[in-house]
Amino acid sequence: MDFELSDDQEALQEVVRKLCAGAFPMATIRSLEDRGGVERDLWRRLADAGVFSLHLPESAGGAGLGSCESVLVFEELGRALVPGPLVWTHLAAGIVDGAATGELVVGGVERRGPPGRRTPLVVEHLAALDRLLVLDEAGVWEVDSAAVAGEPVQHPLDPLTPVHVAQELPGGRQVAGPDTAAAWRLEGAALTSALLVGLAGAVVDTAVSYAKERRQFERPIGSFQAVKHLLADMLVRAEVARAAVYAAGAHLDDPGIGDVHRAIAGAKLMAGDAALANGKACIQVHGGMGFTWEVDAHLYVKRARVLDTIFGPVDAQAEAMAELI
Amino acid sequence: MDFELSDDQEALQEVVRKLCAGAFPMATIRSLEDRGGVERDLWRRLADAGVFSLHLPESAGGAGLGSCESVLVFEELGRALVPGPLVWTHLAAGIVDGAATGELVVGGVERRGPPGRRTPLVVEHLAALDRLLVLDEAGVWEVDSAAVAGEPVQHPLDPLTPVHVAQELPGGRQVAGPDTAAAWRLEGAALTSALLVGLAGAVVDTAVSYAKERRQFERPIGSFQAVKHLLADMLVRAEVARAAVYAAGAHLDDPGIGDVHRAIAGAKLMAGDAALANGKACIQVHGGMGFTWEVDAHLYVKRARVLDTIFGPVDAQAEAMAELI
Amino acid sequence: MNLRYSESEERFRGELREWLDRVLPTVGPPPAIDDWPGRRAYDTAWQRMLFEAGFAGISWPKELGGRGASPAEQLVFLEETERAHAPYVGVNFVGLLHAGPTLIAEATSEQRSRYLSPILRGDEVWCQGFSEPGAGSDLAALRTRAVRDGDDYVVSGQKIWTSHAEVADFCELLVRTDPDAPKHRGISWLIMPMDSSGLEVRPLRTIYGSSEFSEMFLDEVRIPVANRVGAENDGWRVAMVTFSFERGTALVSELLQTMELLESLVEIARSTGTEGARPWDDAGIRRELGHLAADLDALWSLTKRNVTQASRTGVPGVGGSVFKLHYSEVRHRLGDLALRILGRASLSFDDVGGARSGDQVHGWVHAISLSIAAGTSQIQRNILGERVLGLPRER
Amino acid sequence: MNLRYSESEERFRGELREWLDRVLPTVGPPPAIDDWPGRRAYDTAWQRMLFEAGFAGISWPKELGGRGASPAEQLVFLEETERAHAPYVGVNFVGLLHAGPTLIAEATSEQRSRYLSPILRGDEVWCQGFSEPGAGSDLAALRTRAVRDGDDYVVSGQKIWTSHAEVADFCELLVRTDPDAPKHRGISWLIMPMDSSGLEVRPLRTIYGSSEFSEMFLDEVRIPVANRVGAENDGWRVAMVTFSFERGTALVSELLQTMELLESLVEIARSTGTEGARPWDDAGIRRELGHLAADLDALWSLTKRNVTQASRTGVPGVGGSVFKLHYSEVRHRLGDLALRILGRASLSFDDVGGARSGDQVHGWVHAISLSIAAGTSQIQRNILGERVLGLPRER
Repeated sequence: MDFELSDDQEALQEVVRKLCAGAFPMATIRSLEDRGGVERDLWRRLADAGVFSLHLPESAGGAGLGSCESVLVFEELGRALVPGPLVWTHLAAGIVDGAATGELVVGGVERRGPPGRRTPLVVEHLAALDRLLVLDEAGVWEVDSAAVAGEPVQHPLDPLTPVHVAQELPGGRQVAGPDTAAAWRLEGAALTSALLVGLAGAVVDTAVSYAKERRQFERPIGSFQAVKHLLADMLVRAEVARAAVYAAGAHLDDPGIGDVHRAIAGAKLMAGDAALANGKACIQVHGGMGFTWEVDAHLYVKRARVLDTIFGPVDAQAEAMAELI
Repeated sequence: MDFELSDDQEALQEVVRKLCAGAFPMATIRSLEDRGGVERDLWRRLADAGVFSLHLPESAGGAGLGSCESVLVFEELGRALVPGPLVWTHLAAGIVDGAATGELVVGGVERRGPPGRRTPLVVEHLAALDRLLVLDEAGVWEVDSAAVAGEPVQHPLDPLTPVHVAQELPGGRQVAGPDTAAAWRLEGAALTSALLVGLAGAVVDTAVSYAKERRQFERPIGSFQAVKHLLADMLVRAEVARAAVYAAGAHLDDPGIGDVHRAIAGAKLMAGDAALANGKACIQVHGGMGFTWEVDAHLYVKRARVLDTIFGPVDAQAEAMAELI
Repeated sequence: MNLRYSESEERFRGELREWLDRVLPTVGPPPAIDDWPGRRAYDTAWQRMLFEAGFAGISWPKELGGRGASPAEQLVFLEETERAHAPYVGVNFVGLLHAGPTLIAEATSEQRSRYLSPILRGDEVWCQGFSEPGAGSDLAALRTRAVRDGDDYVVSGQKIWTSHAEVADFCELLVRTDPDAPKHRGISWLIMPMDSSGLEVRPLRTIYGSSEFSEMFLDEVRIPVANRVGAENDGWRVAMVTFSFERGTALVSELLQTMELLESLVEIARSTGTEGARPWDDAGIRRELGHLAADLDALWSLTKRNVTQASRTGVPGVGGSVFKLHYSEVRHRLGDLALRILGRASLSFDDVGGARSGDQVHGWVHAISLSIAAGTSQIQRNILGERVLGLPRER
Repeated sequence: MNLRYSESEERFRGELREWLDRVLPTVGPPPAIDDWPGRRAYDTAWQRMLFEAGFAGISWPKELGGRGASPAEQLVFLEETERAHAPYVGVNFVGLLHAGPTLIAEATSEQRSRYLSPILRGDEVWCQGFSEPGAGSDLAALRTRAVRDGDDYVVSGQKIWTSHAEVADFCELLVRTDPDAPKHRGISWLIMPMDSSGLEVRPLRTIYGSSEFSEMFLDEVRIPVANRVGAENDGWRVAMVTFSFERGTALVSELLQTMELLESLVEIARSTGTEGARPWDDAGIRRELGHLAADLDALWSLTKRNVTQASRTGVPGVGGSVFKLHYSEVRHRLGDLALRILGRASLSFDDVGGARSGDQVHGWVHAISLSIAAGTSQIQRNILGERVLGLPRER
């Protein structure tokens, strides 16, 4: 039992952190607001760094890594606020040609309930997609994203996550069965929880820096207990959630150590809670400045809301946990 | 519209406050711990002051007052931590001879569910009672309290509220029908919410006094934001809940001003929340001393828990509110 | 302790309701949220209608053109206009509810007769220039400098969070006139014409993505000394008149809207999802909705207590901080619950799938501003702790 | 990043499990909670059994009679003893987990050879004399005075929150040896025999209604200078060795009990109430239970991270404060939920109606102590804010 990063894992984390710092500095992220969040050159840089092919065997051009590693990678992507259908393209690698290499941008959506009784589907990044995957009880379906009759939303919650609303989807080609769908739900939830915990940690850093610099009443605001304790609570949420998310990765790699469903439901729940609460707290620490578009604080909490709705929100995961006690 | 105490109401409040200070100083309350919480002489002093006959017409020896007034009186009783089946005896006045005058100590219990499917009943103060009233869907029943086969609980949660557990109750005499039962549920909830809001306010005072006196790190602990803000939140809870409780009294007196069911459900909910949260916060402010039996802080939160279970706990009231939106 | 409105209060209600029933059908739909000239025209036209019917400045004294209504009647006014979905105070907010009351309390009779009537008539619009980028919670640390030069002050600095600046005629401006005095003692309160040269207004985009507020950049703006309200360096006290009001009852009409927002959310919870799996079928969700209703009802009762206390004492009490703290917290809970109920529909500020989801998403963002604007929740807790509970100040 | 125990760790588990299976049937039921001599006898007998089987002091170095187990093996030990419902460390807590480790780190070899072995064998019981009525969160403000007189210190003062004092042989005592030095610099760490004259122990009743703790009144108690551990006036540093441990892993075995408490609550939620109206039929209650399970699982994972970090660096990290803050909050939520589920059965510390409700009510009270004892949640947040996040101290 050694539940910390190995040297290799630390090196991987460092590589991804550098990739994000180089390809996705905050100025670049902000510039993507007006470009739909996804930019093909940058997407290919992610692919070239191996972000989408982490799990593929080396013989298929991948890195042959496990979920502990993919969780670490996605944590860094979340921390850097990298937008786009990262999780879906990663899941698609090995099933949809061109996903792993970044030639295609592959998005996805979960479909619930019986045909005819479904509520409208909200599809992210539709305009930027080459393929849309649909996950339902029966399996995974590949849909021509250009054929989707979706209404673009004029004002998406997250400026980096444009969405369309589609009443129905065109029939697609089945690319995987229910077992894969079930496995994707687990892995999708684990990777999304990693993005969320990355966000939750990023805002601790952001808020702490601000609290050290910003002065009010002739003191840095971080010296006030009210602010200090807000920040301490943020740290606690991020650290506790990170432990849960890393454990989810470890369970995916080695199901013998415990109940993988429980580990992942717990991770998604804890990471969602942490990212949502920390995102709000980060704005609160920034005071009025946090309410301006120009300051980045709002982007984190908005992304956290988006990610919470993917692969099971907090409420659904809590219900799932209850059944597993 | 004039939603503050009238001169008469202020005078009444003052009278009850003095009664409590005289008959129920904290030393007396503490001395009742080993005497089952109810002491007949003190009970009669409450009756003599008119506490149980507030609503009775003056011709029947009562004060002919409304619910605005009884809410004020019960708030003071709650603030002073006066133990015993105050609400039940007050409800019983006019129906059970001797209740209004304090000759009898009348308790009560709510019975839910169909016969044979009922869970054990927890009865408060059984040993001190002369009569036990049972409230159910069909009405109000009077039971000879001496005939109740109840097991005394060795360690009650609230040392001032001894309880017995009874599997079933002896058949009783019906003393009122379903309409009275329904009215009692409303008035019982309103008066209990008044006791709760009294508690919620009392612990603000207690905690604030302590925070001004107690020094740590060469400063009164109340000068630390962490403590100060805890106390401010306590004040907010008490003030908001008080407004709801007074409104419940006003609605009972004048149903024309709005939905009395909603006003009372809201009051019981807000007062329960405030008393429970403030009770815990009061102990937290006292630190280790708050965890000692000797310091009074624990008595408030324990009483709050007892009162929350009477006439609909917070959860049930929230459900009731939802149906009334 | 009486929640029943008096006969005269009910008479006022009847009169107002009748008028609203008559005129509202003649009022068109509001302009788009970013159509500032349109909004000015719409809001001031409504103000003119109120004025002509005798409902303008209902809390203002009669001798200054107001209605001199009691606080209870002001509540009735808010209840009725909200119930009838009348236009909001909109761009007239600062004039009617901030600057106007300050002028009434502190201005010279010349100043009053120049400025008050145009506010009531909807002829002139005001904005507020208090906050600065470096002076948020610590407002008294403001650094916009005013240097006396003959009959003018020459003012340079930067202001933020100015609402309606694009369409305002005047600005209530706080400036530092004595940089050497302790920070609360060197401030003055000025009336700045918005067409002054040296003044630049830039829209400030908020996290909604829209520009409800502006920044103002002042570069040697000349403001006549005659435009000062109150004594030189006494502006902090003058401003506090407005402030206790802001913390007092400014959120009341919002509270009524929040009750509607909750009802709308209940409707969404009842009508979305599939049968047996609607959010409303979930006891936990129902309880959270019920809990929020209880909180809002309690805040409405608290408002009536605050109003009664204000009537009796003549000044708004500390109830304002109590209200604001709890109201902010309730709005956070409501916003979070709404987004959980909406699920994927929460990814859009626009309505999705026929449900009125957009209001809920906007409401979620609004909650974030509530615990910050007009004194953060942290500042409000300090106020309650120190001024009400008498706890010692920090060293 | 590996949650699988190594072969040697699993071998240790197997060995321990086999031994527990063999000996536990021979261990009788624990004595009543207020039977102190009985509890001492029971707990020390169990300690003796552990010692003879080679499981005593599993974290202590081998050369001092311990097992020298790795932190991971310590976790395995806690997992297995908890799973098997073995007796708790009980009255041996201070000796094994506080005083012992301090002596190992700071004592002279004479002191070690005198005191360590009897702790491991269950021959001698220790208690802790740190807190004072006036020195709670601000422990360094302690005022119990020790005045040097020849080869003795003469000690007078008052201590509080001493557990097991009635049955202890020695006390790890913090005293002030230099009243003129800054408060952290004038403290010394002494070994006080509990049969010293001038020492009076009085039971301290807690809000459970029972007396888990005592107060100690010291009136010119003579303690040999030879009983001092570490240098004179260096006792604060000596005590901190113990403290970081207390915040580090002392709550771990509790966490495992809390998981059982949650399972027991789920059982109550499933079995009480009437069909279709059981607490478990309520989606909101189910979610709250599920949420708590996620929190506890996460804390267990956090523990493994903390343990790994401690193994790698040799000292417990800040994970202890993170753990304690979140664990306290979770226990508050669990306690409140439990009492809501119990309803009227929550009015009793004893079981009601056949359900194991008493544990839940005790758990609710226990939560109240968790956010206070061993550093209030407020103090923990200061520690995290200043030592981990590097925020400036208050002035």
